[in-house]
Amino acid sequence: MEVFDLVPLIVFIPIAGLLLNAWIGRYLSEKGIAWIACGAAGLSFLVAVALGLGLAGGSEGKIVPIVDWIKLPAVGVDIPWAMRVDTLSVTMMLAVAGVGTLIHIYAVGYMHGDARFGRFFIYMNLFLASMLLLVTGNNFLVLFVGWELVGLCSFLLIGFWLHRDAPDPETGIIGGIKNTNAAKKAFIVNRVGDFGFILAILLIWWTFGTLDFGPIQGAAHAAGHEEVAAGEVHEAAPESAPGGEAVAPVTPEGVCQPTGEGVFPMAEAFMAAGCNVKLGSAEVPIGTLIVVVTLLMLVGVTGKSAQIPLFVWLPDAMAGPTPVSALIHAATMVTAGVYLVTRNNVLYEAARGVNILPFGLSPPDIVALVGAITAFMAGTIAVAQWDIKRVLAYSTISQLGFMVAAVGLGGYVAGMFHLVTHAFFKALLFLAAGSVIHGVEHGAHHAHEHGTHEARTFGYREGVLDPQDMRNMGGLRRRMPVTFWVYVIGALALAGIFPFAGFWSKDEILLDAFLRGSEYGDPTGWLVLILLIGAAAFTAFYMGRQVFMIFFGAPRTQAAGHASENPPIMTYPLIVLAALSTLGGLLNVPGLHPFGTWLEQSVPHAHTADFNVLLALVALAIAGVAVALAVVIYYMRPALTSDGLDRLQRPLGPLWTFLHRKWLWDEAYHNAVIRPFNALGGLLAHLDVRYLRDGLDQGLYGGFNRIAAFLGGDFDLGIIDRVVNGVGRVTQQLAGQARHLQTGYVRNYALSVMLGVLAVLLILLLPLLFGQ
Amino acid sequence: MEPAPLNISAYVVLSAILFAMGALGVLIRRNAILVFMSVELMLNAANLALIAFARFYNQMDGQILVFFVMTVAAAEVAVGLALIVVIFRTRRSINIDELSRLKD
Amino acid sequence: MELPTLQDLNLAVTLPSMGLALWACVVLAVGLFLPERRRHWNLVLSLGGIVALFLYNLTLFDLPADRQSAFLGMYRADNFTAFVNLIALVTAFFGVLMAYEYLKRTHIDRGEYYPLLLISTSGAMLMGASGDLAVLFVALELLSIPLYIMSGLRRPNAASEESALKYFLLGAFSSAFLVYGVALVYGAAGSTDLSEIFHRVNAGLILDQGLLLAGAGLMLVGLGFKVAAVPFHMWTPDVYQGAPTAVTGYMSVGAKLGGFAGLLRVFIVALPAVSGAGDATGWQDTIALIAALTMILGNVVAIAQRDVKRMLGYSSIAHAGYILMGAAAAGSPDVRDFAVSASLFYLLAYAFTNLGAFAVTVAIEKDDATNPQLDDFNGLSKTRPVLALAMALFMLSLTGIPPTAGVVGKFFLFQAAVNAGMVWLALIGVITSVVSAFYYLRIVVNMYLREGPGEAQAQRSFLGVAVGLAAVGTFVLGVAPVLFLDLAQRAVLVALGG
Amino acid sequence: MGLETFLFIIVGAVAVAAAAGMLFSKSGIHSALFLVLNLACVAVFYLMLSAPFMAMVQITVYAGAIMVLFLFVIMLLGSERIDLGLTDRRLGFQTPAAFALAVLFIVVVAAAVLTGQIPAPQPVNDVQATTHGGPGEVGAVLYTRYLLPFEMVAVLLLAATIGAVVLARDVIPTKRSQRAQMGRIRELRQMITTIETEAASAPGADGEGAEEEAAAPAPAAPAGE
Repeated sequence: MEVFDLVPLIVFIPIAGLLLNAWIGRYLSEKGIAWIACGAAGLSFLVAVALGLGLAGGSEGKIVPIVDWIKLPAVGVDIPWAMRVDTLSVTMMLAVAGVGTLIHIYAVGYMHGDARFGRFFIYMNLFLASMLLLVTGNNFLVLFVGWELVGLCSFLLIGFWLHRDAPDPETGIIGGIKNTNAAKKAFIVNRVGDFGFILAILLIWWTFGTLDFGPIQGAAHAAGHEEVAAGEVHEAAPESAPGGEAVAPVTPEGVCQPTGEGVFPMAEAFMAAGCNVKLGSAEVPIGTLIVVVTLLMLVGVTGKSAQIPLFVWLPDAMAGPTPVSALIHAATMVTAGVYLVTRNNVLYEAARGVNILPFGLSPPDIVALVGAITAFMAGTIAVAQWDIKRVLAYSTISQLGFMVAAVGLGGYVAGMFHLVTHAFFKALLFLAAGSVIHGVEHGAHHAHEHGTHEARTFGYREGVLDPQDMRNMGGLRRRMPVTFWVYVIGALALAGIFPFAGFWSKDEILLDAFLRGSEYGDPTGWLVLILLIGAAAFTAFYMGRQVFMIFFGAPRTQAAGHASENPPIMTYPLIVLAALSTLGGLLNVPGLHPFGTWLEQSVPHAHTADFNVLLALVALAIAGVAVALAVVIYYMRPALTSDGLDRLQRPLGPLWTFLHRKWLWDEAYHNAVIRPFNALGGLLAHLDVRYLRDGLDQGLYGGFNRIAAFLGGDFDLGIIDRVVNGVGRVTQQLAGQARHLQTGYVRNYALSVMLGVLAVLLILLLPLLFGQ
Repeated sequence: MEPAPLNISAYVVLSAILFAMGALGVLIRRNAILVFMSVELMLNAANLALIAFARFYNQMDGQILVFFVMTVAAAEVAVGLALIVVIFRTRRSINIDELSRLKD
Repeated sequence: MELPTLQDLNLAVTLPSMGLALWACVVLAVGLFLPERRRHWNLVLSLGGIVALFLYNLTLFDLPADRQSAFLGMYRADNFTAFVNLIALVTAFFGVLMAYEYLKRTHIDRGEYYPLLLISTSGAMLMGASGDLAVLFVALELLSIPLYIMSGLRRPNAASEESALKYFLLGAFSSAFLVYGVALVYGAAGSTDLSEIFHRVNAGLILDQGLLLAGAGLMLVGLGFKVAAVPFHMWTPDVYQGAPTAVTGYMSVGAKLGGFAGLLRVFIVALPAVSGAGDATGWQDTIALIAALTMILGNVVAIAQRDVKRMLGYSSIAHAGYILMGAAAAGSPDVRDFAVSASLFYLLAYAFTNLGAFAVTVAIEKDDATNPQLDDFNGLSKTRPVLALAMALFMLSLTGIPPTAGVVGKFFLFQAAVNAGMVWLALIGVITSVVSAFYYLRIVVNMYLREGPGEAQAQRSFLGVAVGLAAVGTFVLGVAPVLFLDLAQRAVLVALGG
Repeated sequence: MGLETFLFIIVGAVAVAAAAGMLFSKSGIHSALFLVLNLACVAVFYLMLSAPFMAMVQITVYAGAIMVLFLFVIMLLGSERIDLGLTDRRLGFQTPAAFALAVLFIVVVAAAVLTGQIPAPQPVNDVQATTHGGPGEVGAVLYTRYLLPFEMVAVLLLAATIGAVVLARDVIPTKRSQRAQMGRIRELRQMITTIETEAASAPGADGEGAEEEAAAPAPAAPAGE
């Protein structure tokens, strides 16, 4: 038995953990539950380590079949559930299970005393299992199952604190964004993305007749290919050429013909042959089809990895408990999109050569641009936020943009490298932020017990204390030293300061952009490079701002003044993550590039560029300047002006508002979606529909009036919330109108049947009667 | 019998007319019993078509089908009239337009 | 005159459906003499019969060709029949299990309920097995008439009575169209035997193409009414709302199953030649259009519902649309096998899921004759976590989210549509199933993210068993569909020579 | 014009007129009688189409038994004056639409039938004329080839009988529902006694009257709405 046969355990152990907790959890103490959950996470990490060691020995991996999932030999459907062990999936497993384990441990402390402690860990284990299912799947459908399941867990965990919608009556603490709304929004926005992904899967199935990725590629790829070709699988195929060739991928008419090897090898073969794909009665060139597939996949990526234009759910998702933000919405789930593109590198590279889109863009270029623009935009927005977790959320979006841009540029190694280091330092930052919030809440309770009502009135907003608002903090350096230090390390890593992990990975991405521009002469490369350098500068600046605002200066509230350090179970994982964030750069240290070599086994288009000292120095210098600016603005003087404004708020004026209001995305949605609808509603409302009164009653009139009244309301707060809810509401209104047809009268129903009868008869008979 | 029997189409068209009249009755009458009677008219029209085709093919199959349709109609009548009686007891009316509590 | 011998009749293979009808008589006879405190024997006898026939039915897959016909070709005992029987018996099992305590609770504990349900089930099974239009028609009535009665059982509840009369009048109206359609098809083809029709149509021996198409269209109306396809769907929400919940649950699957079994039987076995796949017009485009309308209307209007039973009514309309998509795809000769097995598999998945959802609804329903509303689910995850979890599973399955039965079934149906070249239809399917997330999710949100009393009626063991079994079924079909796919793919309809 | 054609036109006209009479007469009784006339006309067609046995069945079973049942129910309910009561405005377009659809239906089906050029049927020979469609032949086919639907129809009639009994029978209170009812009555009594004791000045006769009223509807409506 090979070590790779252990791979099913990596999914089944967390499932066993959650079943155990679901079953006997209610009889156990918090400690018992915690042991089971963390034990399960830790064990699956050990399995991942074992797999990693097996691969490090030079083997190229294995596909481990689990069960015949969907099999219909008669019609040629065979979708097994098999797990794929190669360097790419093992990288993801190590990151997911490793970071996941640390966050589990941290959560034991963070969730201490929560009424639904057990439930929380059941969800967490479920998430771990689903995410591991996603990364181990050897075909698109299994991947999709995992993809949906992680979305579901995310939904459950965002809404976990549903009772936090209202301020705590005693201390006036509020829980931030409305949890249930945030959960719904995340779910619905993700469905939009999934929709693209489903279509991509259907198209793939249709073209290739299979959903399997194909044999493990890498060093042994060519040999394996021949083996399949000479094997008994395709003996019976009539098109077999005499020369021992495999089934020709193309029929004499130039139509692509699936050979049953797996999607990626077939895609390469088809592209090489330049054949056409039969879609119903039409024939489409394979290149066009791959472009469409990759673009549809990009829709899925923008949903899951929070890119423009579907990023809007992620900031609100911060309503969930902080360990969830760390695990799901920073370190693992949101990187699934990056993984998806990397996994499909063959398709994306194939699409790169097809020039059918305007401006000579190819799908990977679009991926890169989406990523780069997202990175830049989110970086600027983060500068003008008050909520500690919101800053980190936008920072996450920005960093995901870096990764997406990297994979779009073909820098798969750089993207994955940044994915791993980002998992370390972003998990660290979130957990440390959670530690800060916990400390401030604790301080608020403390102040409430000892001082009269001061804690209530001392919050930034009258009467309520938002423990996540950075304006309520300050001076925490002394009260929470461990948290302070790890936060600083995380911030340095994120800002890309030498020698922390972020420096190395970000530098590789910039290098890829640079090379794309200079060597391939691709203008996209230059554009991306400029955007990313800008984003990196903003990153350094807002992290500096955040650190100074939270930890330096004088405490701005009683709560901050009474904050205290958290127990070791929360701080130890932080220390481990801090260590990883410091040393993570060694993974792909220039000169050796161990990570690049490792990934090349499973990612055919992986490559690692050589370290460019000049570029690194430029990037470092820019980051340094940004940090220095932050020092000048937020450290030399108190971080807030005397009337509680940000130091930049007055000088920047409208620009600040622009940034604070997220580049007016809300307003854009308002103008692009809601306003036209509104106008249409008004127009229709003014039409005289009296002649319909008997039939549709006040249907149209009242309905559109109601829509108009709803849409004409106040849009100042949470407009995107309303867009999401609004689209739902509009559908609801439509539904409300449609049901006016349901009058309850038998005769009406019979009339509908009769109408149907005639419609059916006419459709069937008209061509016959008039056709001749 | 006559040397040149009537073309079968005539019977079928007549049955279509009767059928449509039955359907019309279902759509315009408000008395549940009459609605039901109109359904009987529709079945009856279908039977006429069946018998006509059975004559055309000189077969028994069509006639047997008529037999089944009649039996089924009898079963429907038993249930339908029982339902109507029950409704009448509760509501003192069999106007189907008053039976519109169930709607959105 | 030769009399048929027992061997010709081949009674043994008809046992699942005809035996069930006979067993209904036994249950009825016994039930007449049961004192009130022995009423549970109704349940025991019915379940016993269902389980025994279910096991027997498993032996009826892959019969040798000479045993696949019974009653002189009137009854077809192929794998399609066996698979339909399988689904029908599952449905009846849940229908009985779900009803027992509900009937007691609502004081309509009539012994007659059980035989009526069994007879109705046998009707559904016979629709799938029919080899002749006469059998199809009688089986349709056998399925429907007990349902009319069952809907009106809750006397003197005005809603129940109204739903029964509405269902009855419209049902009779639409079956008149079916009869007229049968007459026209008979007139065109000169036979009511399905394979005979097939042969005559293929050989060009029909009287008139127009008659045949008109007949096919009218039969489509009659069957479309049974499966609640737009625009023949309007009875559905009203009847679902008014009928006793246990009956609604049974009806939502039983009637649909019968309708689809009959639809596939007629259109695939007898009339594949006029499907119009390719360029001619035929029933394929018509069914595809109906499927599209059905999916859109069902899913959109369901959003506006507050009454759970009404919502599930519209949801059932929507699901009829999905299955119709399979039926439409089956019009293309080269995807016929795949489409038929996809439709059957979806029906099975839908049976487990929807019956489960209704079982939970029965558990939620209060004793005061008010219908359960969406808000009655608030906070259910606190008070009844297992029940809430099961309901969440059913809702996910109906939405089509892995790992549940629904997603596998939908995948096949979309695939079938795409293979048949109807990409637009598959697109509508995908979009509407995204839309459906709105209303299914609302129940999950209410259960998990809203505070509320969320009471279920006291612990009711039989209902619990039903919910549990349905949940297991939904889950198993989702994660290990292989077990049933094998059966479904063998249940392919072939027009047998005869 | 042959005899058959002549008969067809005459009887057909009567049949259509009878159907129209059924549709538009104000009295339920008249409608039912018109329908009987229509059925009889169709029975004549059956005879012309050499289906004598079915013609007899049509008269005895359909026109005889089933329509009598209809008449009986109409009279039982005293609803021979029909179509009274309110009609919603929203049903205003129903009638014109129904007429249009009915006409369209006739046109479409007639077009389908008439474009097909159905040949005239073979004339029946003398042997067929005496046996075809007779009871013997019907029975022979019914009990051999059509045995299965025949059995099914038997079950169907059983189900319909059960249904008629279940639906039309007065609701017989079960012990359980009786108990619930008794509980409710007891509560009412309790209330009444409390009211009585509280309103000491009032005479007891009122209370007794209320008690009787409360108990009276008990057996008829146990479940309530």
